[in-house]
Amino acid sequence: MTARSATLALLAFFVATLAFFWFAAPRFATAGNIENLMSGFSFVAILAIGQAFPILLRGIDLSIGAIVALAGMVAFDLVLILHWPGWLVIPAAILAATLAGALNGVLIVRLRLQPFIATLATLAAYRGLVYSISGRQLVPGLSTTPIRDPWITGLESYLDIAGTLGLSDLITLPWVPLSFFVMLAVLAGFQFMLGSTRFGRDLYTVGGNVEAARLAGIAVGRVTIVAYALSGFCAGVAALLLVARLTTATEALGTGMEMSAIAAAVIGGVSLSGGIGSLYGPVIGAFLLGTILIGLTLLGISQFVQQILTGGILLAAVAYDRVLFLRRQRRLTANLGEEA
Amino acid sequence: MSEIESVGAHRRNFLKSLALGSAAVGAASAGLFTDVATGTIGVPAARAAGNIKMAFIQWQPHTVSSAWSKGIEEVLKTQQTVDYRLLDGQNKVEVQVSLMDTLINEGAAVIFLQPIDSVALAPSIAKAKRAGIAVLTLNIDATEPHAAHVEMNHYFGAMDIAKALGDKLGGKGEVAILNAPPGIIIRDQRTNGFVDGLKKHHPGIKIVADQSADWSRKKAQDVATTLLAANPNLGGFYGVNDSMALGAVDVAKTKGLIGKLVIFGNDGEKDALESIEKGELTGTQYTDVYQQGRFAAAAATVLASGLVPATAFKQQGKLLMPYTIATKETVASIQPAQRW
Amino acid sequence: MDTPLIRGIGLGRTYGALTALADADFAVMPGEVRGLIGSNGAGKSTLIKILTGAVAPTSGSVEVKGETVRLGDPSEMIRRGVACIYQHSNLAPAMSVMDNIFLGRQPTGRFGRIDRRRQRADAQALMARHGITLDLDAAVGTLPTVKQKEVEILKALALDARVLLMDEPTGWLSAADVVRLHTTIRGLKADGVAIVYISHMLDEIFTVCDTMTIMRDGRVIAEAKVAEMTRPRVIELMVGEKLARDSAAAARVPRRPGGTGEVRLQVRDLTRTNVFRDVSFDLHAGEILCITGLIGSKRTELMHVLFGADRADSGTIEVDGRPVAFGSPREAMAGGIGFVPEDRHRDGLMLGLSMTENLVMATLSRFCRALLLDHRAIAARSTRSIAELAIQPPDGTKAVRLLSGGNQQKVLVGKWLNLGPRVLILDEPTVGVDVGAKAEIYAILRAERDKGAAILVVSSDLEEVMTLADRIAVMVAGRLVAIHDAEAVTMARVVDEIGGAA
Amino acid sequence: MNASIQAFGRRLAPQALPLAILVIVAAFALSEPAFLTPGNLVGIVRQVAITGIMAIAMTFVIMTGGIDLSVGPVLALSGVVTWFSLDAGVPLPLALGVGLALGIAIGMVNGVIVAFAGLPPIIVTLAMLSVVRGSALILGGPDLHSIRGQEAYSFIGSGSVFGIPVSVLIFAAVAIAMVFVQRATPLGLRVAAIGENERAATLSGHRTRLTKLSLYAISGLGAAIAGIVQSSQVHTASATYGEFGTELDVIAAVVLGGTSLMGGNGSIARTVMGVMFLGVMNNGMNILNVPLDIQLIAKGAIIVLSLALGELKS
Repeated sequence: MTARSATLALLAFFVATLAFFWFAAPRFATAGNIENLMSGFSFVAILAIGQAFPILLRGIDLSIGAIVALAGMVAFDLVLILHWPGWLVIPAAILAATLAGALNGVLIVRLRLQPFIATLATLAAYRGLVYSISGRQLVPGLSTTPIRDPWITGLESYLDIAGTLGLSDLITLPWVPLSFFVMLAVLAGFQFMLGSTRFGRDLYTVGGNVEAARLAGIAVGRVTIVAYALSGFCAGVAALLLVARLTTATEALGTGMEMSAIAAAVIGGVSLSGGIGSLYGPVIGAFLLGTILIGLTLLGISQFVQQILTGGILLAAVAYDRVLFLRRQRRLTANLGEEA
Repeated sequence: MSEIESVGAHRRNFLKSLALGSAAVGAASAGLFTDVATGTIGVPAARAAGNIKMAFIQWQPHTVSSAWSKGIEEVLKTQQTVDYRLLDGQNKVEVQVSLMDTLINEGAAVIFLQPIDSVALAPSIAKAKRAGIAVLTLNIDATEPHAAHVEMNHYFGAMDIAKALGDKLGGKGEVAILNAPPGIIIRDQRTNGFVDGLKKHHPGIKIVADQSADWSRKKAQDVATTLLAANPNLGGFYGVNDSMALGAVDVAKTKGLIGKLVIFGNDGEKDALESIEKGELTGTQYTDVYQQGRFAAAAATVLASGLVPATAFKQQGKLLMPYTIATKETVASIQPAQRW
Repeated sequence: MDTPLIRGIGLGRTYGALTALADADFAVMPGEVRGLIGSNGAGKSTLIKILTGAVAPTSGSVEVKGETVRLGDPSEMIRRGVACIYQHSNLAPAMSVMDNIFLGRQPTGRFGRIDRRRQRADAQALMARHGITLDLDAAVGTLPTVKQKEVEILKALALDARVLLMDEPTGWLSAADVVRLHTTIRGLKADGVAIVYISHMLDEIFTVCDTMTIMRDGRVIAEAKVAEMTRPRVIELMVGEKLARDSAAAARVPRRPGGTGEVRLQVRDLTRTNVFRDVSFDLHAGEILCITGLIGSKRTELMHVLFGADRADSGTIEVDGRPVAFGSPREAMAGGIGFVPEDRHRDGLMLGLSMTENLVMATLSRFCRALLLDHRAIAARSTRSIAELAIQPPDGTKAVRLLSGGNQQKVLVGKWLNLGPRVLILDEPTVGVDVGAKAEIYAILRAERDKGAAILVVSSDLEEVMTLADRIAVMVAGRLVAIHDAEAVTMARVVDEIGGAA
Repeated sequence: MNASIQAFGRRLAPQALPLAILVIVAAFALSEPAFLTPGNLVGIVRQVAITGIMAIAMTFVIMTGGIDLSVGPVLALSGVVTWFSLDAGVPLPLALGVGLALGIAIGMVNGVIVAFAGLPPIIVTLAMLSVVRGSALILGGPDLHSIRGQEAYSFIGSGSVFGIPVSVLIFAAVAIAMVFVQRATPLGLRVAAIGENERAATLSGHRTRLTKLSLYAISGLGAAIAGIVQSSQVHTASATYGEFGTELDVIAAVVLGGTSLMGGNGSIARTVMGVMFLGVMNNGMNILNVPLDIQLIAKGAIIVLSLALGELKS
């Protein structure tokens, strides 16, 4: 199983990176830093999980940044203008994001648009929608009003593991942010779906060989729409975590996040040629990027240099993917020989 | 209602900040810092071991933040014991929040922050305060009380610009705003200030267009050209930053409308001042950003001494930078060393 | 009489101007194994695709167990128990064998969770029943092609299909595997499954089928019980009386084995590890050498090496007596080799470009003057080619996509003739080409031969081989087993050699 | 009946883009007479010149199924490098040469990785976007570098000849040159061949990888030209120019011009139309003072609609 060994290789690389900064970067090996890593990149990991679905189908979703802003602004408006209770706002914002994602899927399936261009168009349109529903513009006073709804702010809370276990006198453990648990739940749920349900298998089939999927009676269009809806759903979840962290939403929220998510997914071994990859990879990819960014900052390396290194890592990841592919090809020819 | 309150609060804070600021500046000139700053009173043990760390989290790479940083560095350079660096928020709130986390973990003594949003960075500021870190905000205030706020007020500045612009136009005519997309609070404050300013001082002036030019001089050229075609009677432009105003100047130059069009910018960067001297740009809101940085740094050194614990700030001291509306008449008073 | 399990009535399908299938009636009874035969382009695959729902017909209807079904919907046909093993792989390469066997219909338990244990048990039972052994956890993409074919077979069998369509199922299988497959078929037949068996191997048809349907030019020509047919009669029906006459006439065309006697291409002990071994032959100026064999006998791979698209591991190639080692098609072309690939849509033509552009695609540098294209020279060349090859319509600006298969093929051949190669290689030059165009392409090739060209043709179409070749080489599993003078060998002998029976 | 409508539609489909441009031009002209003034029309071309140059240069890349996301930072970097050269007293032609050569060099790096290592262009150029931006910022810092006393350089962006802005002339020159390359040189045919069928092109003896490499170099060159024009137009050079989103505008223009992102047939002339289409949209909405939110929604909807109509024909 090459996909699994690739994930393990990535994990090993992640651990090595972690180990490097652990010893090289001052104050990297602290509970507080690990806490920062978890709270600062859990939402990126969730976005990367979401992005994995379109990429598994050889597609891409450029609109997730705008969907993050859209879901964030929906939550903002519902709480601060309409005074909805948080328990109602959370599903409503996620629903809005899911619908936005589903619309991407519909454009791709029904109008047969290429995913890149369809989501490029909705990237503009959803951002426009954010501006037009922005509570900050409608009621200027709200731009300095934080969201105080306990349901929402509760999303930004931390679990003191050491304290809970009564070990706080002996050992300092990082407090684990709720967002990290949410990310784990999203990962577990979707990985179960992808790895263990019929829908997951169908998704891999459509990504691996559309024609085979069609001939096997799989509703390719429906699978595609659901995949983009899931991408939207993840953007919605990420948006709520961000809103909780920021206690507000801004119109520019999420700008450029699609690129981070795509990078994390690709580094995580989700192949752009479709049908290959698991959700563990994107999560590791997101935290790998996070580790590197935080580690380099702690090492005092300029952020301009960090940008160059991030690009280099992305290149290395696709190059590695390519090497794996070539090795598979070679093994295949070798196999053919044995049979002949 | 709330506006009046905030103005009231403003006044009180102003007095407090004057005291704080002059103390800092006075101390700086007396060369007292080294002694105070190296003292360990109130400084957490972790910090005392090495140099004191200070960092500035900017909004995005920009002339203003660059000049601040230079001003800050100028003062801090005189202290052998301070490590200072500039971090880039990449125009993303979540990046700023993550950088805040990293700096808190790193045990910085002072964080200079140019928040993208007043609310979004508030939780981070609260967290920094809990960690005993003094946060100084630059230009954009935060809703969470913190150590100090040094600003050139955008809202009142834009009101003054509106007044000056209206005066030049003789209280009547049509103007257009070269705006930026929503998402950073400066944009809202300046726009609102300008609109309210016209209402208050020159109700006869009509805003015929408010179009986004993305903070960019190039886009501003395009938009200004278009707006002039649509509104031949247009008397003036307000550019929400100097770059956009200079874009309008470029257009006025090619169309031979210099002297006829009243064009105001905002920020006061050196290119804008030069343009005013040449009689092209009508005016801009100028403040000595270097000085602003120096004040901030001076205040920071006091705060870092630990004499005033960061948690003590129920309400931040505000240091209002004096600003001028620089026009042809006043621009000469701005010395070369004050230009950035 | 029983109702047929599956029945097509008046089925037709056109692609633009091309009629792939016209007014075809077709029925299979329970427990019947029906052979479907016809030369390439006879409409068999189109018929099969309609029956599986992969393609919607432009006319006609399909009934399963007497009920009319919705057309063009694969899931509808699967639900009704119609399964197919396609000629081309329809598997998801990155997924496991087990998942591929149950593609789209994995057994599920609670929360929609796939019941892995049941799936594994089912797969193992299936393998045991049909005597196939596979590693269920291996990713299909890592398996050799033969094993992939077995996965396809299991995938179809796993459907518990009442109707099983097999499009050339043995193309990749060894003789032993074929026997095993036939045993499986007999077992299914005993269970009352209706089977449609497409094959070029008349041997197989006569071995395993009860009845046969013969197609030609998109029409059903004849239906008969296998017991009542003879091979010569089948061949005559397949190729049509006219072509039978033509080929008889062709048979009278003087063959020129050995051509002018001048050796153009000399191949000695050419080996590509794990692909083909110790291939040696000579190709002379002024002759057509046909290499025939089963699909998968590595003929195409051999041609790729000759054309520099792949490398040989050992052995020598000489052109005009000079040893060559081509690193790329570009070098091979410079060395005087032209290559008309097998799949003209995938490897040969730029369908969206014009006929003229395609015709000069291999010789662009000749039409450059001072770094610019000489459009006048190009147009002149194109006009001449179109006239020489009688391409219809004779309009060079037309996109190749809009031409019929035969004319597309002529454009492709013309593109390579424009190179004026010392050696012209053609891989399956008449696949998907109608009878008329076929004859024209043969005439073109013969004319080139007579002008002294050395022509190497790879073909699975025995009629073609017997009609066209001056000499015939037979390739079996990566080895060249025999070379004959065309006049001195019978079709039966060649068929035997192809099957590896010799 | 139905068939005749279909036939009509098919005949009309290739003209859909020019027709759509005519329709929106008419709509804007009717609602705002100022739209049709010569000044405004020239203004539109001047506004799209920078995006247009990049779109034209990227069309070939997209025709081969590739993409170049790195154009934004290349634009910034070439401006900064040219500025530094001028600032160091290098004569103008040489300074321009340095800027352009840098664009070509970055394009070639993209091209080598994509064509010879076979890595996916979208990720390769995304990585390069990050690398080049970082490099530009290291080199130029966050500051705006004013260009002073360089009349000849300023002329590139702000001058005009016979009343036509030089930037418009450069745009036209690039367009004409590339239309010429596409129609009259073997490269045009080679690009079309790769786009239609890369395997077949290789099997026809084309050096497809070398061709692809050169296309990325052209795209880099286009971005560098755009960078020089822009920095000259705004009298400043900055490492922050060509901000995120620039590349997406460029790609949208190419795709609106009918070039599929999957590769295949495409035309420089149609890319120019795609550029004009977006330019007219932006200009018209500015002129009518349409708020930004509606502008963005309309832009998204129009991209979807026009491409869906294009899809309908096939």
